[in-house]
This record gives sequence, structure tokens and C-alpha cells, in this order.
Amino acid sequence: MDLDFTPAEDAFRAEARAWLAAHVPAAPLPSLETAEGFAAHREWERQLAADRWSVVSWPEELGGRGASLFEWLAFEEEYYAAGAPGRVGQNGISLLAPTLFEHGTDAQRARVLGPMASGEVIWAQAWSEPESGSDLASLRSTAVRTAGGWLLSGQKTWSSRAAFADRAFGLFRSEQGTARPHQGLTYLMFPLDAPGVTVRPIGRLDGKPAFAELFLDEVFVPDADVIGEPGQGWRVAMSTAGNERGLTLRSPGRFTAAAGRLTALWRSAGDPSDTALRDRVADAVIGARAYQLFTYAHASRLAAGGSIGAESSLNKVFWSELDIALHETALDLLGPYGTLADDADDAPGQGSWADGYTFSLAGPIYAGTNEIQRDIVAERLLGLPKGRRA
Amino acid sequence: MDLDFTPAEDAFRAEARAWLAAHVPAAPLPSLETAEGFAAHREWERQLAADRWSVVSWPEELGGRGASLFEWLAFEEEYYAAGAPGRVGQNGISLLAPTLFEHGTDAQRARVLGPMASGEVIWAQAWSEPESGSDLASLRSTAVRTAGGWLLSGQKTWSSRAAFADRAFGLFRSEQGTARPHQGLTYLMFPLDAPGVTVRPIGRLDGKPAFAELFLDEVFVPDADVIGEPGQGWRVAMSTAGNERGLTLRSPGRFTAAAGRLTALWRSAGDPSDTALRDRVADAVIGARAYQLFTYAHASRLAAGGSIGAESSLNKVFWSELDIALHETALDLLGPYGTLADDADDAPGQGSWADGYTFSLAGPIYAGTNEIQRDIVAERLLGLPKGRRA
Amino acid sequence: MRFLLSDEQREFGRTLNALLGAAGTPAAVRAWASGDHKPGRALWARLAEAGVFGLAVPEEHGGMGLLPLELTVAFCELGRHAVPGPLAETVAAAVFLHRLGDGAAAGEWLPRIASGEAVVGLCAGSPYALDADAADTVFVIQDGVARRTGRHGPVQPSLDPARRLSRPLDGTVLVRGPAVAAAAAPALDLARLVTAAQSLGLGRALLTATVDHARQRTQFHAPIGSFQAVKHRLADTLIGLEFAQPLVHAAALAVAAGAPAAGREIAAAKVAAGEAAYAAARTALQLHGALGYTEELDLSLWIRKARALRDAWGTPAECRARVLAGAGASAEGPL
Amino acid sequence: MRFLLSDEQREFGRTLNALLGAAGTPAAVRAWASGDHKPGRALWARLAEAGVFGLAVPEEHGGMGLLPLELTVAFCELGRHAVPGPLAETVAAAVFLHRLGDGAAAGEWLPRIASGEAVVGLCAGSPYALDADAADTVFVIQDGVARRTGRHGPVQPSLDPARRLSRPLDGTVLVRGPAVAAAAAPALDLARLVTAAQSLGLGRALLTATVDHARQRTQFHAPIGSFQAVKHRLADTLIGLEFAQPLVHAAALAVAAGAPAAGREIAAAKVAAGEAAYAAARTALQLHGALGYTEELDLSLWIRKARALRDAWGTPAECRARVLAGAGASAEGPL
Repeated sequence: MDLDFTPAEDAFRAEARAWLAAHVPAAPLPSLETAEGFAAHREWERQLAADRWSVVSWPEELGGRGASLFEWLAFEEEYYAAGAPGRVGQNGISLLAPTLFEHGTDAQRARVLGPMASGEVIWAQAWSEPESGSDLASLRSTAVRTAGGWLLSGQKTWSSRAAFADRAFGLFRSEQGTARPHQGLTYLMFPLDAPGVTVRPIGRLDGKPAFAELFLDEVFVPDADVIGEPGQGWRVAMSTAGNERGLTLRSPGRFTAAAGRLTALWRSAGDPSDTALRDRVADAVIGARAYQLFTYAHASRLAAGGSIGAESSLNKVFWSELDIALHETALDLLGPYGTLADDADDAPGQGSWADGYTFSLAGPIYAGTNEIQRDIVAERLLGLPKGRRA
Repeated sequence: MDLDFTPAEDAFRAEARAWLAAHVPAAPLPSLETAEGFAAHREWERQLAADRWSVVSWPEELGGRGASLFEWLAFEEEYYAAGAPGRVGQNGISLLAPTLFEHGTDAQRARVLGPMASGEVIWAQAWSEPESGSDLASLRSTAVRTAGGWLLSGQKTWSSRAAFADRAFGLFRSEQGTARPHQGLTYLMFPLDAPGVTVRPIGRLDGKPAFAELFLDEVFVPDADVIGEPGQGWRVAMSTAGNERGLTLRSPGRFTAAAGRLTALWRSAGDPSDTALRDRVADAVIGARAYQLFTYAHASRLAAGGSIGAESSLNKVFWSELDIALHETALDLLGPYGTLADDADDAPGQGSWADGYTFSLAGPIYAGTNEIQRDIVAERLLGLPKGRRA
Repeated sequence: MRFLLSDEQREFGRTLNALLGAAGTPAAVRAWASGDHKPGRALWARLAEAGVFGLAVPEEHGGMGLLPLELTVAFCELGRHAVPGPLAETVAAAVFLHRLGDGAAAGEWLPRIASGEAVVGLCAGSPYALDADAADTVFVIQDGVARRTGRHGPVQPSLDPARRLSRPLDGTVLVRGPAVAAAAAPALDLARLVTAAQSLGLGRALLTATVDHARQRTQFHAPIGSFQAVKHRLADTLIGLEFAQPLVHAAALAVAAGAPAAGREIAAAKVAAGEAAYAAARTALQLHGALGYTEELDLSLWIRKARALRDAWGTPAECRARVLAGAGASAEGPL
Repeated sequence: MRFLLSDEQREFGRTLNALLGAAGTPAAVRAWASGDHKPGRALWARLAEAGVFGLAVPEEHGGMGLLPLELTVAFCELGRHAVPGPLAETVAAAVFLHRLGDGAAAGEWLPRIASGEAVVGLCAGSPYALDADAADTVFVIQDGVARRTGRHGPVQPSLDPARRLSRPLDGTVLVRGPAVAAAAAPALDLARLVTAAQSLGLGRALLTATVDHARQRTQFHAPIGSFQAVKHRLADTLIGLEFAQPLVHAAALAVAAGAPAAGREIAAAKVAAGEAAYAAARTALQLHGALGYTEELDLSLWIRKARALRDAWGTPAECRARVLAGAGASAEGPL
């Protein structure tokens, strides 16, 4: 058992660190949730891609560096520690790409992944529907067979950043009246500027249009944009959902960096004799370290040929609660400045705490609510009997 | 709206305070959970009764003082503040007596209440059975009709202090195969030294025999010892259960006194700059005050002719969690002395924290688990739909 | 003892509840947040008419004397409807002016506060004044000096956009010296008390909305309110609020009686009500799911306010310290 | 990186688990609590035979050198079976003696620790020594002086009767001066580390027993483990333990590597493991209901130990302070 990176991994980390030090913008980019900020972040994706830092774990021929899981973790640690911008390409890279690697055709990969890696095409997810939140299998949007493809109709919602994105991916009901709701779903990709698509931005709690509703009215999608077999969408999607909950969406680097910033804030602004706040800062540090180490253990298991299943539900509950507690602590530390929005003149300089706080509040909700995750932990990891939840 | 006691109530409080100051033993009595301590506590009940302090809210002709609810609350505040001994007669006084007042016959009241008030007869409850904890209606012990009475058989458990008590009361199934499990139960009183009764003490977490199992083998009980109608035991018992959860079993005086002792401990042993502990001490004080005021509001509603139903479930959850948090705080404050048992030579003098801690841990379990209470709060007070709980 | 609101007090609360329920407060909150104070000022006038602000103004200035209990009844309703504006600040300023002994300032402002003509800011213990851009004037208490100013710096957007924070600038000195602190103490205590009451109402509204949602929203073929995890979370939210409420009322009684423990009672009420309402907001957000995370849902106006009220006029930490700063327990109570 | 126990380490844990599972530890714990140390000493000898105590003793004294990771593996199993005795104290005393540079004491005691002949107490930072009545000797570190004693005051009953606390008395001075503190630091860190590991195993056992109970116990015509409130509480218990475990292992690696952050890593592990095991005990008690509240159930032996281990060799507050006392975060980690 060890926690040692290889010399090659260390070199990889050092190269990433140097590149980030040279390229991360000195001033934060404008908010990702505005047209201006979206464009700035897209440009940042282009910059990352130009030096092959946008998708380090992809094969070299697709613009990556063939980075190992540990290299990817090291990169993420460096990325967050450097205070680099949020990844506007994240939905495509961490949700769609793994699905394409596993279930896509060569042609799809060749066509989709390059522009995804470069930020030329930004992807939005289109999972949820107004009546299907936790109960995702109850989707109602339809895909109806037509010549050479499918016609999509219905309503999707909570589509992150769809207001500015280029394309979207999601599940649609292609067969009615199946025995179980998970059957008869098809996984499709579609352009957000296609005829029949209406995108209505939705304001987040802090007013920023962080997601959108999509209204689809007979939107044509060619067969080439179906991923996997028609009707098998649930199975195809589950690998993506696993990714969303598991390793990729919330890399430990995010929390180790945040805990580091919190510690710095506490050392500079906190009262060291205030043990109540000290304990909470320490808990954030301990939690971030635990999450990092837990991930290292999982990565080691994967590297040794193992797999991860319901364990990702442990992750989800842990990081989402850690994230809220960490940001609440920061707000309490900052006192009257804690609630100032990031675009306030007086906003505390040491990182975007208010924005991060608002964002953290979504953690226990999205990618499967924590209630659902705890059910999964109890039933699949502890073997407790299934119940009606009620 | 006011929080004022009347001059008469103040006089009552002052009289109680004076009596307690003169009579509360200087050194704590031996543990209630030993034969010696049980006897000492029974003697204390006799002393209370001799000066009419054992059942202040009962009518004068039964040994009480006809105290109003507010006088009773004031008495309890004084009682706990004075550090007076635990009430070995409590099960009879707060669980059985209210049932007798409501459902008993004059003859039963005349026969039972006097010796109960004087401590001559100490009562134990016999509710739970090995397979019936939260699901009390699933009782299996039986009462079978016989000439002039009933024959009780079966097993009861978690009967507090039954190891030393004289008599017990509980529910028995007198009809089999009723449509609903709550039907066909009968409420009976029986002597613990009757032929056919075997009492097996059970050690509590701290080793003290705080409760017992009762094995009943055709124990004869005359008709005179049935409370209410045979078969109506559930309805009869529910008034007692309401009492257990509601006002009487955990009077606010217990928590206001404990919070006061905790504050004194913190002032003497605590580090005032240790805000983490300070906040927890403050929360105990706030919680105790909230519980006291909540009870005053309930008492005011009762005095104004109102009634209390499912609200007692709010009480139960609140005081039981307050009690644990308060005692955990005390243990943390005491550091290495916190876990010393009360009979340790070095035990901290300011009250029996370790014993109180162990006792507090039972709070969320007995008198209806907090899980059940939260179901009741959600369904009856918030109107949420009933579920299968699973 | 009759620790229950009187019929009149209940009726007063019901009247305000009905008034505010019919007044379209969410639209007023949204306008306020965007800097349009007109609908909010109209609401303010109606609240004054209903007698809210007069509850903090002595009779000689057109008010009803200081009635702390009635103030908590009113502020509970103001919180229940997420009414915008420097509400706590205005009533606290009234107390401050009355106690300050500056006859001119009191004569000028107290009648206008009572009548609802004046929206008044108060800045003390924080660099920011709430809603100075909407206020007719702002009183500033700092370093033993009381000032009055009409100028303020740029509005600082914050987590609750309907709470518009800015730094008061310049101003005229009203009074210097120990009289300032003497007048400030009861004023700040009152601000804390009514903020606790506001939290309580806010939390009640959040709980009601969330219970309604949980009864209606169906997932896995059942209303989510039938899931035990949802039930227990809502039950805990109710418990938090139910046990905070008597603390708020008792604190108001202590203020009315001039009890030495009043400051500690208020601090206890503030911790309990502020934390209960914040927990209610977290519960509301979680159980509404993504829906609760949008500003489109009116509920967001309530959710965003909970944390700000928790910290306004005394953070939980400050209030906990205050709870223990004093005489200590007796048989009559732990405070 | 391969942050996984090796096959050998796993096998070592399994062997101990099997040994202890077959050894009837609950009876030994009950005997220990009543002052009869014979079954416990027999268990001790078997653990020594399996190599447990040699993991803290240098080779020249009959041990295997200091192997912190293997120690955490072993102590996790000791905790899982609630093994009684001054376990952490004996291995920490070994480290202390080795570092102290008192050749005579080391030569006398280290071989006997490795072989299991000696049960050794250690008293530092607390007035009490654990199980001095069962120990062959007790080392006392106080005010820069290291003493050894065979005498102790009366046993003080405590919440965990199987942890017998008493004050060490008198004794012979071994060493005075800065060498004592220098030797004590790594010893006390090791005591803290293995106590964390012990908590982890204790928590695992509590969770397993409670899950089994929840699957079997029926109320309202359903296993209580099908109720969502029960499920979620058990899920949270698992989460606490799962995230504590890598902290324990990483801390052991840091000790083995002599890393400057070792003390902070250990403190982090101790907070997480101690609190997770205590939470597991609270969960076990609550979900077993009255049954869990009896000493008759073997589970009580585990439940009672959780709080004592949470506080032994560093309370959560002390450990949290230690986590922040140091160099601080870098991209590689927050400690």
C-alpha cells in the first residue's frame, strides 16, 4: 500500500502546474452563466485544447494525453489549486464522452469528440422532465420513428447551461406501453438550434440563468445520432449516470483546493481562539482529505482491474454535504461580507464564496438526490430489503 | 399573554422550596436500581407523602394538594432544582394513576391510589413484549377468562424497576382473531409476587438492573383489577401513553435544572474562550428554556379548556434529543472525568453526569421511539399521507 | 399565567396575514430587488395603516407606545410574506430615537415612522445599511456617535437580492457620548427580537409550502410526502419552529416588563428562530428539488432570505455568547 | 500508487478476525470488566503469537520493527472484537521505550512486549492509566519525567466497565528532561493512530450487527430495515466509516515514511474514526431499541467502548486543533 505517484506522474503534474501558472487568467472570467462569460469560458476551453489540457485522459489521437487515472487526479488537483476557470465543456466531457467511448460508433466518436474537446461544440444534458426528477425512468418525451431518423417531442428541464450550449443529449421514449418504465427508451443527441427546439432559460436561486427548459416539437434527429441500440437507452445512460455520481464530476481536487482556501481564509480572517469555527474548518480539511484518499483507493481498485458500482452513491452523499458545510463555514467566517455576491464591489477577494455556496446547495439534489443515494447505499451496499420508500 | 404565576402559586412554590431545602438528603441516595437504593427511595416517597408532597396534583382527600397544572410545574422546577431524589413511585403516579382517574372505578381508586401515593405499593409497567416494541398492538400475552377473573400468561419485558416493585399493570390479549390488532386487549393490574409470576432482572447498559422480564404462567387476576371494559384496553391505555409522552413524565424542571447545573459546571470547569463548548452549553440552556416555555403554552391551553393530542410527539423528540446533547456536552466538558461512573471515588461532584448520560440514551427509544414520533408528527400534525414506513 | 396570545393579538396577526396575502407581495419583492421600491413602499403604507410601525412609537409621537409582543406578532406575518424593506431597522430606529433624548430628531422622525411616511435605515455593528437606497434616511451608530445620513455607497448585491446592502456615507452628527450606547442597547435588542419573529414567520411559510408540495408531487407512483425520509425531515422542521415560537413570545414579554434577562431571552429566541428558519429553507430547497433552486418559483424569495435573517442583528455565535453572559439559572428558569 | 492493502495485509487481518471470532471474546470482556483478567491475558498471548505486539518492537528486541500500517490492520480487528486491555498503551509504550534511549528499560520490556508476556500500561495527559490492575507495569509520562510503577489507586468504574481506570502511584524515575518529550511525541501519536484503527473496527462491528438486526427484526409486519428512516441512518453510518478508513491507512503510511504531516494525518484519522464509531454506537443502540440498552446483549460491550475510544489519546477537539496546527494545504492535499 502506498500513496506515491510515479516519477512520470510527478512530471505530468509538474508540467500541468507550470502550464496553469502561465495561462490561468489573473482575474476571474465573467460568470459562466452569462453570454459574455460563456464565450470567455469557451475561449478558455480552446486554449486548454490547444495545448492538450482539455481532455487529458483521452487518447492522444483525440486530443488527449492518454493520462492514467492518477495523472487525471493529479491534473485536477493542480487545476483547482491554480484557481483555473470552471469547465464549460464539462457536461460533454464527463457525461456524454464516457458513453460514446463505451456505446458509440467509431463514426460518432470521430465526429463528436474533436469539437467537444476543443470547446467548439458545447453540450448540454437533457435528462429531467417536469414530472421525472428522482424517478427518471418515468420520462414522457418521445422519439417517433420517421424516415432516416427520429422525431423528438416533449419537454426537458433543468438542462444546465442549455441557454448558451450548442447541442444536447438525453433519453426519449421510443416505445409506449412497455412492461417496465425503463424499457423502450432511446439515447439521442440533438442540436439546440434545430427547427422545433425552443430553449427557455431558467434563473437559478441567485438569478443567473444556469439552466433551461427545452421544448421539443418534432425535432428531426438522424439515425446516426442514436447512441447504442434504440430502446436500450436506459442501459446506455446508466454508465453515464455512474460517471456523474462517481469519479469524474466532482474530482477531489475541487474540495482539497476549497479546503485549502478555507484554511487560508481562517488563518487570515479568523480568530484562532474561536474553537467553534476552528472545528468546522478542521472538519472541512478532514473531509476533503478523506474524499481525496477515498478516491485514491477507488482509483487503485480500478487500476487493479476492479470496478465501482453502488459505491459511487457513498461519494455523492459525502462530497455534496462536505461542500455545503465548507461553504457555510466560509460564510460564517466572513461575517457581514459572507453573503455578498461575487459581483459585489466589496466581495471578499479570496475566492467566490457566495457563488460557491449557492452552487453547493444544488449538490444534494442533482445527479440523483441524496435521498435516492442513501436508498441505494442501504439496499445495494448494506443489503437491506427494498421498501416502498413511503 | 403573560408568564406570571399568581401570588397563590408563588406561595405554593415557596412552600415547596422551603420543604425541599429542609428535607432533601444532603448526600445522594444509593442508586434506585439496587435493593438498598430502592428501599431508600421508597422511604423518601413516604416522607414526601407524609407532608403531602408526593402527589401534589391529586385531590386533597387522596393525599394531594389539588395543585393546578402551573403549581405542579412550579413544584417540579423546585424539585429538580433542589436535586431531590428520583421518584421510585413515578410509574404508578404518572402512568397508572391518570388511567385510574379516567377509567377506573371508585373502588379501584380508593384501594390503589392511597398506597401508591405513600410509596407503600410501588408499581411497574408491563407494556412491551419481546416481539412488540414500537408495534405495541401486536401483543401476544393473554388474559383468559376464568371464574371471577382472568388468567394471565405470556412474557413481558423492559418493565422498569420490576425487579423490586410490588405490582404491575399492562395490556393482555383477551380475544383472539380480532379484525384489528388493537381490538380485544384488556387492561389489568397484577401483583408481582403472585403465584405464576417470575421476575428476571435485566441489566441496563451500565450494568444496573433497571428493568426486568416478567414471565406469567396462569396468574390469577380478579375482575376487580380490570381497568375499563374487557376488550377495550387499547383505548384505555392510550390515555396513559399520551401521559407518558406528554406533560408528566419529563417535566421541564428536569431540563431547566440540568441546564443550570451544566452552566455552573461550564463556569467553574470550562474555558470561557472555548466557543465550541460554549455554543453547546448555550444550546442546552436555550433548549431547556424552549421546552419550559412550550410546556407553559400547552398548560395554558389546557387551563383554557383545550386539549393536547399529537403535539406530545413534538415534546418527546425534543426533550429526548436535548437530554442527550446536554449530557454529551457535560461529558466533553469534564474531559477524563466525564466517563467516570457515579460510584467512582473520583466522580465529579456536580451531579451525576455519567449516570444521566446513560439514562439519556434511552430517551429516543422508550415511550414510543423517536422514529414513530416523527411519523406521528408528519402524519397527524402536518397532514402528510400515511406510508408503509419502508 | 396564560402564555397564549390574546384573541386580539391573534386577530391582529390574521388581519396582517390576509392583507399581505392579498397584496401580491412576491411581485413587490421582485421589484424591490431590481431597485424599484414603489410597490414595496405602497405595501409599507398599508402596513402602517394597519398599525405595524406605531407599535414602536410612543403615543406622544402618534404611535401606541412600545408594544413588543404585538411587534413580534406583526413581524411573524411580515416574515411569513417575505415583505421587503428595512422593517426591523425602522422600528429599532424608532426605539433608538425615543431613547436618545434628541427631541428634534425624535419629533421629526417618530411621527413619520408611525404613519408609514418614513422608511428608515439603521446601521450598527456592520459596515452595511439595509436598503439605504429605499430609505428616507439612515441612522448610523458607530464608535459612540449617532449620525444621520441620506447618502450611501453603491448597492452590494448579496445572496438575497431583495436585501440591498450599501455603506452609509457622511452624515450629520446627532449625539455623541454614553447616551448613544444607552439608547442603542434597547434598540438593537429590539431589532434582534423582531428579526427572530420575522424568521419564525418565514420558516412557517417555507414549511407550509413544502408540505403542500410533498403532498402533491408524485415520484415512484406515490406522493413524496409519503416517503419516511421526507416525513421525518419535515417533522424536524416543524419541531424546530414550534420550540422557537415560545422563546420569541417570552422574549417580547421580557422586553415589555423591562426584565433584566430580556437581552438573554432575545438572544435565545434569535438563535432558535434563525436556525429553525434556515433549516426550513434547506428543507424546502431539498424537497422541492431543482424547482426550489430556481428564482422563478416564488419560494426562492423565502429561501434566500433565511440565511440573511439568521445572521442579521446578531449571528448565532454572538447570540449564544449573549445567552451565557449573565446571571444564570434558577428554579424558575435557565436564563 | 496502489492505495490498497496488500494481499498479505488482508490475510493478516482475516487471520486475526478468525482467531478472535473463535476465541469467545465477549466472555473475556465480561471477565475483564469484573476484574478477572485471566481469559483476557490468554487472548493477549494468542495475539502476541499472531505477531500483533511485535509490530511495534524493533527486531533487535524480538519484534518486526515498527510497522504502522500492519498495526492499524491489527487494531481494526482488535476493535472489531472489542478485545479488552491496554492494547494501544502497550504498543505505544514499546515505541516510547525504544525512543527513550534507556537501554536497560528497553532491554527488559521490549522483548516481553513482543512475546506477549508483558501487558504494559501507559499514562500521559490524563490522571488515569488504563487497566493498571491488569498490567505488569505502567509507564508514566508527566512534567518531563518518565517513571515506571507497579502501584495504582483504586479502580474507578467508568462508562465502559471493561476499561478499568486508576491513578498510577509512586514509581521509579527512568529519565528526565527533553529526551522524555522527544520519545513521548511519536509514542502518543502511535497510541492515537491505533486507537483510531480500533474505533474503525468497533464501528464496523456495530454496523454489521445492526444491519443484521434490522433485516431480522419485524415490526408493523415488515423488517425494520425496510423502513426508509432506518435505511438512511444505516447508510450514513456506513458513509462515516468508509471515509474514515482511508484516513487511518494514510496516517499509518505517513508515520512509516516519517512524513512531517504525520501528526496531522493521525489527528484527522482519529476525529473521523472516533466520531464515526460513536455514531455507529448511537445508531446501534437506537435501532436495537431496548434490547441494545441491556448489558445482556453482547452488543453492549461494543456500544460502551465507542465513546471511550472517541476520547482516548486525543479528544475530537484536541485532534481538530492539531489538524490545523501546521504547514497547511498544497495541491497534493489539504493537510
